[in-house]
Amino acid sequence: MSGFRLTLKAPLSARVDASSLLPEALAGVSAADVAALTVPFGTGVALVGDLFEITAGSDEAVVFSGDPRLDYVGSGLAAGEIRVEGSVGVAAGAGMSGGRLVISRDAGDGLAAGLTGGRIEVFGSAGKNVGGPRPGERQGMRGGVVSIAGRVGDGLGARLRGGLILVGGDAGAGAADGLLAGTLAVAGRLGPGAGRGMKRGSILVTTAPEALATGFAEAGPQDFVALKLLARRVPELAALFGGTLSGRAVRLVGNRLAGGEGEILVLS
Amino acid sequence: MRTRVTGGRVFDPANGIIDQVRDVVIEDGRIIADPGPGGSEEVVNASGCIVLAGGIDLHSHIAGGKVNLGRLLMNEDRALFPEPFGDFCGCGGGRAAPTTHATGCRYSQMGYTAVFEPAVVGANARHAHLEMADIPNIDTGGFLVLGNDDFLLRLIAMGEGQQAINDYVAWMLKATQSCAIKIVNPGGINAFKFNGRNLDLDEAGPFYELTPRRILNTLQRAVTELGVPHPIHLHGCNLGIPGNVKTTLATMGATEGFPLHLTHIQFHSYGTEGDRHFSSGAAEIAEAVNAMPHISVDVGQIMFGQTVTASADLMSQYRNHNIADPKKWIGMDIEMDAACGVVPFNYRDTSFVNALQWAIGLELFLLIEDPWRVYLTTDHPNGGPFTSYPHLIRLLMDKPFRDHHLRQIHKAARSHTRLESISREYTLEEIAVVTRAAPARTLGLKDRGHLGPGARADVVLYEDQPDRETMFAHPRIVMKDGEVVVVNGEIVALTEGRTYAVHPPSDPLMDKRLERWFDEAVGLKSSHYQIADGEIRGGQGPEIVELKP
Amino acid sequence: MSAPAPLLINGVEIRDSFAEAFPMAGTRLIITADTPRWAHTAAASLTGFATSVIGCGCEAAIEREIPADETPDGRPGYAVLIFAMSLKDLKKIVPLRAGQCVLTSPTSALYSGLEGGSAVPLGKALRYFGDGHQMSKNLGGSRIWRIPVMEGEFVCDEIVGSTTAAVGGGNFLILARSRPAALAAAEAAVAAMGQVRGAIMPFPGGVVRSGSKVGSKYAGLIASSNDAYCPTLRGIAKTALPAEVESVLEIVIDGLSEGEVADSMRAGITAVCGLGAAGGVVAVDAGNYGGNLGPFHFKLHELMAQEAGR
Amino acid sequence: MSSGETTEAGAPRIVRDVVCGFCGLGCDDIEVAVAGRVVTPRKACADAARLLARGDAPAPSPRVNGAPASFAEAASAAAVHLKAARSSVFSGLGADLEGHRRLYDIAMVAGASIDHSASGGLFANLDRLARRGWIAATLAEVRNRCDLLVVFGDDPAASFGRLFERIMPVRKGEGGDAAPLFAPSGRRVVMIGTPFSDASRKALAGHELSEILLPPEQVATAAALLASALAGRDIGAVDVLPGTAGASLAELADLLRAARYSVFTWNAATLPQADAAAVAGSASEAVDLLSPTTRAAVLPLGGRDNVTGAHQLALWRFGYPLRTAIGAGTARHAPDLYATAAALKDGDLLLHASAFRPDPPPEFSAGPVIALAHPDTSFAREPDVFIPVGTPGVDHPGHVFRMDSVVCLPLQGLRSAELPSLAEAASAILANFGRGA
Repeated sequence: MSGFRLTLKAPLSARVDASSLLPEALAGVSAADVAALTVPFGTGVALVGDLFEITAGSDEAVVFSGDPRLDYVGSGLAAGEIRVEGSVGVAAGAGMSGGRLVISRDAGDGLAAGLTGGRIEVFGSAGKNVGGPRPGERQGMRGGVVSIAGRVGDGLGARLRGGLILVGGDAGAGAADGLLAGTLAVAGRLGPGAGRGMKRGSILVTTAPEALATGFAEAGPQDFVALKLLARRVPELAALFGGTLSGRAVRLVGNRLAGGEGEILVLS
Repeated sequence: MRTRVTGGRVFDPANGIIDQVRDVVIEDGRIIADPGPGGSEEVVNASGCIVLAGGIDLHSHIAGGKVNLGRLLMNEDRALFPEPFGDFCGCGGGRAAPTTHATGCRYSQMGYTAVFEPAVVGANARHAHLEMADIPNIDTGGFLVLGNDDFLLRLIAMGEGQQAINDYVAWMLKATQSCAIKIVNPGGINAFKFNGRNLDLDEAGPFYELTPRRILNTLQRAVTELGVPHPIHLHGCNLGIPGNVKTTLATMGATEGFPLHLTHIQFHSYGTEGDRHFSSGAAEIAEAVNAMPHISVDVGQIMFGQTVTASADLMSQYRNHNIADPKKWIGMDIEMDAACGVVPFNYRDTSFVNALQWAIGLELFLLIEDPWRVYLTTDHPNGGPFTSYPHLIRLLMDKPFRDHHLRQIHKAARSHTRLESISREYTLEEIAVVTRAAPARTLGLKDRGHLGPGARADVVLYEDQPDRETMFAHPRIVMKDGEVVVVNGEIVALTEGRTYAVHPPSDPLMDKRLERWFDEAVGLKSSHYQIADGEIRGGQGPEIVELKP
Repeated sequence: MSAPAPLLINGVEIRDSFAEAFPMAGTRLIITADTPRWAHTAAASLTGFATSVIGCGCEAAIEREIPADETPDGRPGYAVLIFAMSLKDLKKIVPLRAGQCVLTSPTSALYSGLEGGSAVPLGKALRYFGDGHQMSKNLGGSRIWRIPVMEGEFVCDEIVGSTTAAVGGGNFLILARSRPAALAAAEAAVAAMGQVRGAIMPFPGGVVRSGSKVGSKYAGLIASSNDAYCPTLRGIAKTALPAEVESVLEIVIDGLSEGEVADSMRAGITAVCGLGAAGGVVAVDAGNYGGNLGPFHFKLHELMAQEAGR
Repeated sequence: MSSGETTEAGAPRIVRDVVCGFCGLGCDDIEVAVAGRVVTPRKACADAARLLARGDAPAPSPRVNGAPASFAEAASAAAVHLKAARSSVFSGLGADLEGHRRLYDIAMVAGASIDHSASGGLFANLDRLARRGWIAATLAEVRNRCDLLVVFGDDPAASFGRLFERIMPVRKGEGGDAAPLFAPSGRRVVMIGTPFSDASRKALAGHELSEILLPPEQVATAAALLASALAGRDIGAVDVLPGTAGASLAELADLLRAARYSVFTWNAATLPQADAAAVAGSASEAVDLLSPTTRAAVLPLGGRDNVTGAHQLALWRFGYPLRTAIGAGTARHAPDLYATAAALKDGDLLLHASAFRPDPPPEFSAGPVIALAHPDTSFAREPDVFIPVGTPGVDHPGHVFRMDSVVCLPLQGLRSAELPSLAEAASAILANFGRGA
């Protein structure tokens, strides 16, 4: 087994950029080699071995004990698996193109920003801007699947261009800002101001959103064959919504202020 | 302290020294006549090396507002090319739009010691100078963009005499601490502000009804009469438009005997032949350049890959913004002076147009016979980042290498270029001319671009290797003003450069006139527009380039 | 060297002949609808007028009915196979038929039934009917299109896979004592062959009476009546029919691969033989062109060797 | 204007053409009277007058832990704290470019994240500018060309007192150099949001003014509708605004198509925070939609306390905007982490730089506070190190960027520099790292 387990020696006193600690980068090196690597720590650097206890893993994965200041975990991941036992900081899985990232508790802001592929599973909650663009980028997440068991903060799926984000709990304000394509599925409540500038794509919810961004129109209820299809083809969606993904939904279309034809499907 | 660089093969074409093994002796930052042995000397062993003067790039967008806009748009490029900072550098990185420190370091790592920002917009000149002051290891200077400024166009349109024009040009050169005049799309940028979308050489522009030809000739006369060493540095009409070869040839013939420098001429050498209505006009252009000794050019070679284009020519950039890659761009109309447009581009060898542009640039390099009138540029970053120069040098020096690359490009483009039939390979002497001696001469920098006594001791030792790309990418030693700043391609010291300017005199009446113009039209005090000597290089002041009598 | 022993199964002579078949490009589509009836209607419409590439541009038929719990959207459905002479033809004919026959049919949806191979456009071509209001979803590994229609939405996969290993023109001839006997044998064969996946019988009800030979005395006609097997032409044309044969029917088979055609032929001939001489079947023969035209030769003796040995 | 010229308590010296670096508009015709330490504004907008005025009080001394200390002691104490910190937060950044350069130098050797107190509006605008871009115009272009100005949000004169006077002068007399040179003297100004203030009506007398009055939270919707109308969509079908606003926007779209050079302006800092980026987006979209047939540009307002300079310098030094952490060989741009409020949650040191105005540092208790700040700053908690610094353009010369990010202006010193400049203070700290300034 070539994986490693990196166990924090103490809670982090400053932010750590863990983007270099990817399974591919650590393949074939010894625990001592890993310990001798440096990572950005605050505005300085620290030896990985000073922050973490490093032991051999039980499989090929890189396993971290989490910390809310452990940033960029799995950022740039292209293959392999990273598991975090605990929470992570910002930008987990940012720019990931493949592989799998599992976080047993919470993720900070910018989870899955610019994701192009792969899977991210968060068993707790996530912060702001899940699946959004990285700074300066035109578009947000473009592919892959992100599932968050708990709630997410504001700005979910801003400029989303593709892929699927599943949220078990509530979503904060301003979801789907400028959403271009792709799918958001929220089992809890959708916060106010969702869908500003939304062009295309779908938001699946089970309860009617309280205050959408101005510019949506209701197209009425419909029996959607596509939902029946997705319920069978996309097991994650079926698991999230269960029986409510029967095909029946009320369709809201928008954002018409942006000439958009995205949809919010309120499942019933 | 005296330093003797000994045992190297010296190429100093400005002084007629070609491939001679001889010593270069340095004292107090300058090269001195060899006093012979004796005294305390530090000896630098140059055996196995080619010894050249420091490289000079006379057209590279390295500082100012549009470069900063480029940086803003190119965060991904910045992240891809990080520049760890240690004891030598500041920090930063990027390739298409590198930070100031990265700019200085990357240039000096290739053996360059002077780089000129060719598009300083008057209103943004102070910013450009602040950036230039922050670029280590290279000397700099700016070319002031005129020819679209409302004050000038008013003067010409109102029929003011040449003297008034000369006074204005002199005033502006000094006010902006620039060392030459650049014209970008004469009258065209201004026309775009009036919603004009095209302006050909003999077409009257909107509002002022002036033709680009008239603007060009007026400013040519001004710089000649003022004695500014570098002739008008012209980015002509119709940049990038298929068929512009006609305009370019007409422009060369329109100079009324005044010298003219045509910049990034590759972008102005396009025909309309073939089923794609895009063809190489390089042969016609080269023939014309060969026949007209008053014309000089720099090529603006394109290199494949990601870059960002930054130009004052908003008319052209607006035309091109739809092919931006990544799809974002910034335009600006600037302060009655000019404009700018910043458009990211990704040149692909799989694109017919890009591939042919690449071939056209090389054709120009190889068909123009006199190396003293052609300067090596990619119009950084417009044709490609300056870090690609060693590759470009090898393309020029190594025919099999060139042919190898020619075979990789778009098939149809290959059949539209005569590149394969051109056997010329640049010699080391010619490289020394196009990257050193010739640009120094046209800029009037008498103590640069050569290794004779009195020259600035910018000396570069390149290990002679068959792979010219490796050779020119990693000099063994680079000395800036006698100080070693690069060893084996790595930065070992940071020095402060200097900034060149020309200060031609102007009639004090022009001060009064411009005070009123700035007060009333611009809404800014002329005194605050003008840049004091003390503002240059953190108080160091400009290095004044001598005027030609 | 002695002549090979005649092969007889249940009194039916299996002639030492072979069916000569051609490579085709083929694919499988799955059509669902709110009810089995409407799923069938769309499938029947899609596969209508698709007996022979000679005149229809393709050959198609329903492959089987699919129970609701096995279809992509959980509604009742049908699988159809469709074959053309080239991939290019297939890519043209599939969206054309899907657009005219499935997009238009109430409650229908259209899905890919075959993965791999060159992609044949479904939604990729049909989406434009949505006039800009169409939506796509790329989930679960494939892209679907939703095209707004008056009744709701037409859902279909973006593409379907294809195979160029498909085989068309597998066949056998039933030589019978009477027309009713020939028809009964053909029906029995079609029923048995319907159980074989990956193969269809594109002619009406799976049966063709107008078996053909290559060419004609009329210029421009590429096929014409198979005079050697026409009972009424005995005496004026060279005949392949013994005196006791009064009627002949043919079954033509297209399959996604050579093996599926063979399986189908075997199932059909076995069923025919099951009726036996007692059922009025005299012999089973096959159509070929001498073996020079099609690369696939389904030799009846080889096909039936196992059956005969039982 | 060297400080040596100042007369001691004699007749006040009148200084004309003073450049103002406070709001970002960069007015350079301010007039003040200077007598000794006393600076009395004579011609300035209310904000500038307040921020330029100086009494006769002597400069306070630096303090370390609340006790007076020498400049060198304070600088050295600051360096000790900086060396010990692992997550320094540089906030405020109200400084001239010289000050910014030295602060960034410290960040490079000591490590720090950088953000400016007025960067909120800047980042709302970058949401459009860095991701998609726009076509902008500088003040003089607007002044001379704009024939139709559309203002989103509040009357900008509240933050930029002389904006309209600067960009929309009415031509006095014919000919000459008087602006506007290329636009009719009666130009059209449309306010979408709150009504024009009386002062603005006065400044804009001679122009055609109109208002589409809406509560602040509907301005972004109106901007989106306007862009929608310019895109050729029937905005009547999306009737989301009260009263006749929708119809007025449709009419405005027609006027914009007919205009020769329209300009869209907004102050991202005063729009509702959630909407500012959307307004910037819609305004830029409007320009994109008009540009194929006519000319148009945006003029984003902002630039308080040289935030534009801090941003420009960060770009050319580090290749990233503000809200970037520098140190250990990398620069990491992460707005989520390094906006001041967020950065302070992880910070173990706060360096507060505010030379233009006595703004107190943000609340922070997780580590030492170093304040390089205006002498009048009142602190809720006494900083560990306080070095009072002069104000650029009052106590010493310097450089600031104007809001349009093109023009960089030289500030001059008005009175005897008893206070160190922020650059000098930062240099003194830097010297403790073995780095010269």
